[in-house]
Amino acid sequence: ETTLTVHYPMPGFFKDVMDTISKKFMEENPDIKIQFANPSATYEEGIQTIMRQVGTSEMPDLTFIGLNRLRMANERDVPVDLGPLIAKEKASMAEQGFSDTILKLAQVNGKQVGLAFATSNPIMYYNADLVKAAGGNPDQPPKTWDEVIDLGAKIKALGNGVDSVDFRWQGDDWMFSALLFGAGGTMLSEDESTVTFNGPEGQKAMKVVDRLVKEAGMPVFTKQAGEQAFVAGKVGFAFQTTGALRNTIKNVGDKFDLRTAEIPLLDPENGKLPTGGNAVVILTRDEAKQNAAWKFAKFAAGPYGASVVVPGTGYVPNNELAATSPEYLGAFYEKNPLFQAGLKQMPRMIPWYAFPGSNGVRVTKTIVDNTARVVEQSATPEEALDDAAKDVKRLLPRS
Amino acid sequence: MADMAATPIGAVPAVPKTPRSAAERQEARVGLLLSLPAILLVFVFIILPVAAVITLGFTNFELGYASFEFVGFENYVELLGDRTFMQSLWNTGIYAVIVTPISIFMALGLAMLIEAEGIGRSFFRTAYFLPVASLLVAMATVWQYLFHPTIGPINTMLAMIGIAGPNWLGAANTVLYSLSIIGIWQSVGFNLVLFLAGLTAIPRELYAAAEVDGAKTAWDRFRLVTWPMLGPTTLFVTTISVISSVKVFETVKTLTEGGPNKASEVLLYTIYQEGFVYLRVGYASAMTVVFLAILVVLMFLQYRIQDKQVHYV
Amino acid sequence: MSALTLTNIQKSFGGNQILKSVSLDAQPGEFIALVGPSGCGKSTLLRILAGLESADSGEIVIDGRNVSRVQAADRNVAMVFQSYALYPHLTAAQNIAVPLVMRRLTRAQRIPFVAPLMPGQRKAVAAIHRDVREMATSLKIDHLLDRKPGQMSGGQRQRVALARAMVRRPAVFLMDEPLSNLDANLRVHARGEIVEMHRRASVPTVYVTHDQAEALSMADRVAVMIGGSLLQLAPPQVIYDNPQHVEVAKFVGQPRINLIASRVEAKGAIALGAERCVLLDRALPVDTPVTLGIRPEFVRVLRSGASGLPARVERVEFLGSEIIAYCRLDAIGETMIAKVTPAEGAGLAAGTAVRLSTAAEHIFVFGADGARLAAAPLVENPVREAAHG
Amino acid sequence: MSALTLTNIQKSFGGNQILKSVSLDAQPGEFIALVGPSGCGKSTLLRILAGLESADSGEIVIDGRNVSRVQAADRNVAMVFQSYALYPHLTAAQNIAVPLVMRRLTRAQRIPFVAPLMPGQRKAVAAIHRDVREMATSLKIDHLLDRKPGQMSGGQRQRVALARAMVRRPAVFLMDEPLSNLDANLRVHARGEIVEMHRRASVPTVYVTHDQAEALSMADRVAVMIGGSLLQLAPPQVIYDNPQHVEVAKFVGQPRINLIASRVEAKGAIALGAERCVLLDRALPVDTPVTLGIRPEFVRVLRSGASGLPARVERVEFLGSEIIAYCRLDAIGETMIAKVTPAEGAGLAAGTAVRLSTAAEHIFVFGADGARLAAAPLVENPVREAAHG
Amino acid sequence: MSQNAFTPSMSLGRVVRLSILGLGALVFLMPYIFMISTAGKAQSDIFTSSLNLIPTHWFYGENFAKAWSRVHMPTLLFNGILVCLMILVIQVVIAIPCAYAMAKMKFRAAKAMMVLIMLGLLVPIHATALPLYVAFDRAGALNSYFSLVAPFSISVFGIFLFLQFFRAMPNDLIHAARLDGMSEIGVIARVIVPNAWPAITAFSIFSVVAHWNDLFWPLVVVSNQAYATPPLGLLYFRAAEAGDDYGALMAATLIITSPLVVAFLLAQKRFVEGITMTGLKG
Ligand SMILES: Nc1ncnc2c1ncn2[C@@H]1O[C@H](COP(=O)(O)OP(=O)(O)OP(=O)(O)O)[C@@H](O)[C@H]1O
Ligand SMILES: Nc1ncnc2c1ncn2[C@@H]1O[C@H](COP(=O)(O)OP(=O)(O)OP(=O)(O)O)[C@@H](O)[C@H]1O
Ligand SMILES: O=P(O)(O)OC[C@H](O)CO
Ligand SMILES: [Mg+2]
Ligand SMILES: [Mg+2]
Repeated sequence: ETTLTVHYPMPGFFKDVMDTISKKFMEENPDIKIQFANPSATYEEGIQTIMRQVGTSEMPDLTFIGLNRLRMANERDVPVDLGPLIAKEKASMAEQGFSDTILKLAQVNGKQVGLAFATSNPIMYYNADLVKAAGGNPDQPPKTWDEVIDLGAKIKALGNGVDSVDFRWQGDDWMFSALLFGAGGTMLSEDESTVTFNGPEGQKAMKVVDRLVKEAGMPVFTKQAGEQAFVAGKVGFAFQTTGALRNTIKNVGDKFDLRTAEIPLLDPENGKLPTGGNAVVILTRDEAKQNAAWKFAKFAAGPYGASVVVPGTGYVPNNELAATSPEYLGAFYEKNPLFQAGLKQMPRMIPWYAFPGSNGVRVTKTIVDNTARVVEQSATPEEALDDAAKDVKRLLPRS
Repeated sequence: MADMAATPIGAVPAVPKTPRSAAERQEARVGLLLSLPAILLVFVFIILPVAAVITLGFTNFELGYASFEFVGFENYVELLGDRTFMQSLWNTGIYAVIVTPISIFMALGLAMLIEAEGIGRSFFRTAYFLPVASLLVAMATVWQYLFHPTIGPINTMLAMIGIAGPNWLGAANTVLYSLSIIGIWQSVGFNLVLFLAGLTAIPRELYAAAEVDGAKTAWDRFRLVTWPMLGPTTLFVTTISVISSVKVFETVKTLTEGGPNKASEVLLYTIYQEGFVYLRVGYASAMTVVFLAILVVLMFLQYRIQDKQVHYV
Repeated sequence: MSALTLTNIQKSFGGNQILKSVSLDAQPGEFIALVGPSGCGKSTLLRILAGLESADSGEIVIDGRNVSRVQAADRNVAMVFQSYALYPHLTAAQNIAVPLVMRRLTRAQRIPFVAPLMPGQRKAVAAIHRDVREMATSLKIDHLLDRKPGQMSGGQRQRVALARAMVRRPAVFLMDEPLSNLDANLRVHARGEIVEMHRRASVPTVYVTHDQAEALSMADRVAVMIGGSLLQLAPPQVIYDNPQHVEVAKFVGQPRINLIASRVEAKGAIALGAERCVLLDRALPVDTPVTLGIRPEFVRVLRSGASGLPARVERVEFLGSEIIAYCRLDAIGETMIAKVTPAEGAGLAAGTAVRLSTAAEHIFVFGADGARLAAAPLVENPVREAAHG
Repeated sequence: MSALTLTNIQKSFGGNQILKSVSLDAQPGEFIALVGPSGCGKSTLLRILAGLESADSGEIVIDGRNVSRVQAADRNVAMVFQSYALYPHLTAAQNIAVPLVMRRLTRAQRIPFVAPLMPGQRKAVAAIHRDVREMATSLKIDHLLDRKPGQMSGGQRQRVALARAMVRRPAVFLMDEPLSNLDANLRVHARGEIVEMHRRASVPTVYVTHDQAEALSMADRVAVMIGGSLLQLAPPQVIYDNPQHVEVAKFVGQPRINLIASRVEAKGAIALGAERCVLLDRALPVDTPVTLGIRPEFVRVLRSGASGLPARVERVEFLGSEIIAYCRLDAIGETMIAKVTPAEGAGLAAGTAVRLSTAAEHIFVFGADGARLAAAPLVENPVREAAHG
Repeated sequence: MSQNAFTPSMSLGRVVRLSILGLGALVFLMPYIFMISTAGKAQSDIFTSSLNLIPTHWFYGENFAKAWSRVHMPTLLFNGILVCLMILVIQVVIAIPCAYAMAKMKFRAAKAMMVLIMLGLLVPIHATALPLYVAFDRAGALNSYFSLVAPFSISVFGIFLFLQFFRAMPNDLIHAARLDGMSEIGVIARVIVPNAWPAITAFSIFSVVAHWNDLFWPLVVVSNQAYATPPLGLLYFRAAEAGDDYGALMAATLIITSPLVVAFLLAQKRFVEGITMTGLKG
């Protein structure tokens, strides 16, 4: 019998999911026992816990790492390369729904460091009651940022403490990526030697943020404040991860008519969206354990896992089989239209860009801080982007 | 051998003098033995780790990498040009300058009111102490809501009297003050209890003397008796308050993460961020050393200035 | 006109009546000592007088003004506390200046830093400095003016406390056991100083003590308070020589007065031991219990002879200028204390058989309720001769 | 053999020599009072004796055993502290039992809960209970055994402290001002109790006090210590009547002895005021300064007549059984204190002109170094008659 | 402030005083009031634009049940109590002899100790966490009660507090004990400790409050849930992305905080006495 220690972040989301999956897994694999390490509150805390534990007896056998932190983990040689394991069962992998696109989400420089477990993309949440009150048609949600800004301004004008938009720019560069990728832009050049996010696409992206503030009166929310205001029915539109859907539904209850829609793209043709979420990563170097861990990783990231994660949270399926097979989620999506926005955006999902070098996290912080200046209106979009670019350039590895 | 056993004054017979008597050495030995466990533990859990931090400050150690190199004062040089660090130094200073005096004077005022009041002492004592016993992980959520710019109770109430409340935690120009309010909320109870104790120890007769001497108003009696007599308590409270306000961390971590745009970056948070999020332990250690040095200097100065004025014997 | 009059002051603390209708008056410049055992209510009375405590009923008139409802700060009384209650953070000079500062300077003139800008402040402050120095000089503490209380001895502190109280020439001067924290030698010395100071200032003074020697030696009149009632208010000599209550006799006098139980015999005669010695002025029923009081200095110790009450010395205390002999009466088993000179007491030792006698005119008679009963020596009776030995 | 011998004890605190080679011995069962002004080193000496402080040099022998290097717990001395130092958390019975428990029970027998299982524990504990009760009964505190110190009066605490010290029959018994926290009446009473107890236990005792009355009345011998030196060790009467040093004379006696400066005249005669009165046994050079000492009770106050030194009464203190008159000598301006009976003192008041005289045999002469100089009354000289007045 | 003799029992001053105190208490308790109210609300009731403290739907049962079932509350509480108790006992056992020696015995190291103590007061655990973590790992001591307790076995604050208290204890009491035949350990156990209860209580409150609520250190050294302390348990109610399960979070907080409140209520009288006698007084 093998015992696997599993560590995961954000228990508020994943505790029940993990419990269900591990229970089912142990039923199917009676010779493997799953035990959970203390979970971490956030991705950041998760990764630092792992970093600390690397090489110690406390290191878990598996963990779940935010997709944008995989690169950093890999630089420190934390994850086990899954390539050889996949190569062994190439055929059955595809059968189980692990398409190449999906495998790619958890690759760093071509190395398979994990399997995407829960994946998300940014969507638009809106308060249909407010939209209606402002003269909009809730059944025809805005398709462009111009429409959002327009309708947002009208909602703001309703007064009574109502705000137009909560664009979730805090914390990391994910939502900025959504605008940037949506405009067809990239963070760095192909060879990762020059900063490109301050190019024309980036300018357009940041301009949206600026206009949201200027024209639609978006206030400076902290993460929680925005969340709270939206579920209280005081905000027209919220742009954030689809992963928050289940909780939002619960928090809103029947206070208002909650709807979701696809997020507007600056380039509706070629626009892409970053993939949020996390991947299951194998840490153990013990051969016997690695086999068991691989079984669990496949199970968690496989169709069964997805069928538990998706309804329980709001993440989109990380597994093509799960998404389409009626055995898993087919019927679910029909009955739950709110979940469909994320599903529809799946084809646009590309990896959440992770910066090279040891300063990756600091780079994202720089972008967030400069976005904050725009939201606070203490800098123009150009200034903010240029400053950010300058700083980021310094933080990138000198090649 | 009767009445004249008394030796004449000044006649000192030459008796060999034992250098440090056996009894004294015995006492010193027992004293050392009794404090030995404490000395050892201080050494193991405070001195050694601090020494390790100082050593790490001269390396480029990063979490996750197995090896590191000594880089001399490179980290310290980098610190000088680190805008984030400077900002967080400044923010910490502002925070301490707000929280320390307010929490001290508020606690003093409340303590005097409670002391003067016969009824409900233990209720008030508990009510004001409760925040000290609060779990910040959970309280952060509550404060987040209370401070909410639109639906928060504070701004709702302000709106009722026609004031547009600020964006407490969201705006760069108010975030530090909002955190200070929470800091005050947390520390008043602690100081209050210390002041209550100090007040009960003031001899009643001094107030009687003050009244007879013509101190007619409560303020006169406060100036003449209460304030000076509380000197040692105030010194202690100030010490503890300064230390704890410079050590502010949890509220920043749970509520603002240093934002918006570094407006609430404080020293301990910056150190945490460098060490545990950016994983640059060497650099974070250098920051820690600077942080400790600042604390030591502060305490030294404070004692120098206040100690003399406070002890009257 | 009295400088101070208390009328029917009553005070209870939570149901306990501490002061039972106390009345007292002081003439201008009079020094009244208020004595009584611990807990009898002396401090309470003084605090009521000062306005630090309020009476349940009764009236206080100072210099013709009814101050019963006036706040302490406005009564113009000064008080010296048992613990001195000096402000530990202020120097002696500052301590002494406090009452002047509080009374002579306006609030604005007291604000730190700003005060010197106020009109008249400099002049007022200079006057205060002058008065403080003058007071200090007259109490010989001018060399201590810059010290804080923590750096002074008990005696020095006590003088600073006196100076603080005196400096503003109060209408009434109150002292609550100001000497009880001093050691014996210093106490005797300080006694003299206070009397001296009082004579110079000539302010009516109420002086609380539980030391009867202090009261007798210092006061113009002594008020003996026991259990919340004033039992006697009279000049020291009267208190000592003519106590009106057994408690007064017991409390005043060192060593304590000898008290012997007895009973009224026929015609109001009373016997000490077997021998009748005094005759009551007003005859009481036979067998009424009474108490006889004889001060130790009037007990004579006879080594031989047949007269006097037979007794045995239990213990002898040598006190230098006098000797105290504790003797147990053979007949009734009670102890009589005799105070004799070293010459008279030479050779007395535990176990010595002696006879004790006293002059009948030195015997006090107290009734069962403690009140003094007027009595005269039984002159016509041979017993008296016998008692005389 | 002495029960206790101290030889050449010296002690300094940070350069200050507090004890300057003190030697002292006590016979079995002897009661020695150690007196001296505050700060003279009494407590320090006692603490060295107890082993709570170590001497810089010198030797301590108890019952023939040199204990100089033995720690306090092993010296078998008992001590009563000024503050009583009772354990506040233990009842009187437990307090008294502590020294027995610590000495009679083994470590194992003292462990809570487990102890009763230890062999012999029950019996030992029962014996302790018995001894404690016996001790308590003999000090009349058996009704207090269940009270804690906080629930007792000062006198009761003092008795418990005595009981705790006595219960284990120590080799030496030390008391450091055990009565100084009691009020005057209680103090006199407690004095008797301690003497009584000492008589019964008959353990050599060193009793520290700064109250000379206590020392004189209680001790077999009194040791007077001033400034770290033992000036005289002698029975009370000798100390009082025959002081060997001016400081001893000054310290012992209440009110204080009168000291008048004078000079040696021709043939060793010495004058008091204008009249020569005593003759030194050993003639000193003319003009050597000396000090004359006269106890207040030997000063006679004459209202009329031409003999005696003319003086003016400054102040009169009435003390009930005696009167103290403070008189300023007209000639030399110094104050002489006279202690007289109320009868003699009747009518004396501030300002009265009087003449003071004394019998020459009551005059002590001290040299410039303070040591007593042997002297005899100038009998053949008419001055003496004059002085008798 | 001395009660003025002439104020009737319910004067204007008193009304003002009581209102200030009451209002202040209300403000200070506001977060708690909100917490209690939230613990009884359904998730969708919590963030609304209207301010109502009384839950519309009575959800206390559900939230407390969730708080109780989602994490293993008995384990958490047991661990919390065990860890706090062990820390407290060790701190007291180590600090008391040391403070006693420093207060009442002469030895040369005492001065240096004082400096160490002041330094110790200044060093936050955040600063030394990493070296300590590495050391614990090398010792194979992570994930154990030992690792949770050991760094706090020495409380310089405790030594400081006891030192002040012992200084005020009469020397004679200790001398009497020595004369009665006690060793120094005997003096501590039989005389000092029984008379230091107020100080010990005061210190206990400070210590227990601090360690019961500590999240930082347990997070560092504990990954095995068997050793989780109450604040670690609270993490299960938190989701960084989109809102916590507020009702359950508040219910769990209430469960975890209430032992402290009860303890404080029981101890507060001694607590205040304790500090009064530690020489921190005026
Ligand atoms: N504030 C109070 N509340 C309740 N009882 C009090 C108060 N003040 C004094 N007492 C009680 O009143 C009685 C008299 O107290 P007071 O202080 O006047 O005595 P005292 O004669 O000054 O005694 P001492 O000589 O010991 O100073 C005492 O029994 C005391 O306990
Ligand atoms: N531990 C010490 N360190 C320094 N000086 C001390 C110490 N103990 C006592 N002294 C000094 O030694 C002198 C003698 O002190 P000691 O306590 O023996 O006097 P004492 O005769 O008992 O006085 P008192 O009658 O006031 O009790 C004093 O001046 C005191 O200040
Ligand atoms: O919750 P996820 O995994 O979708 O993460 C998305 C980003 O972190 C949101 O800012
Ligand atoms: Mg009194
Ligand atoms: Mg002494």
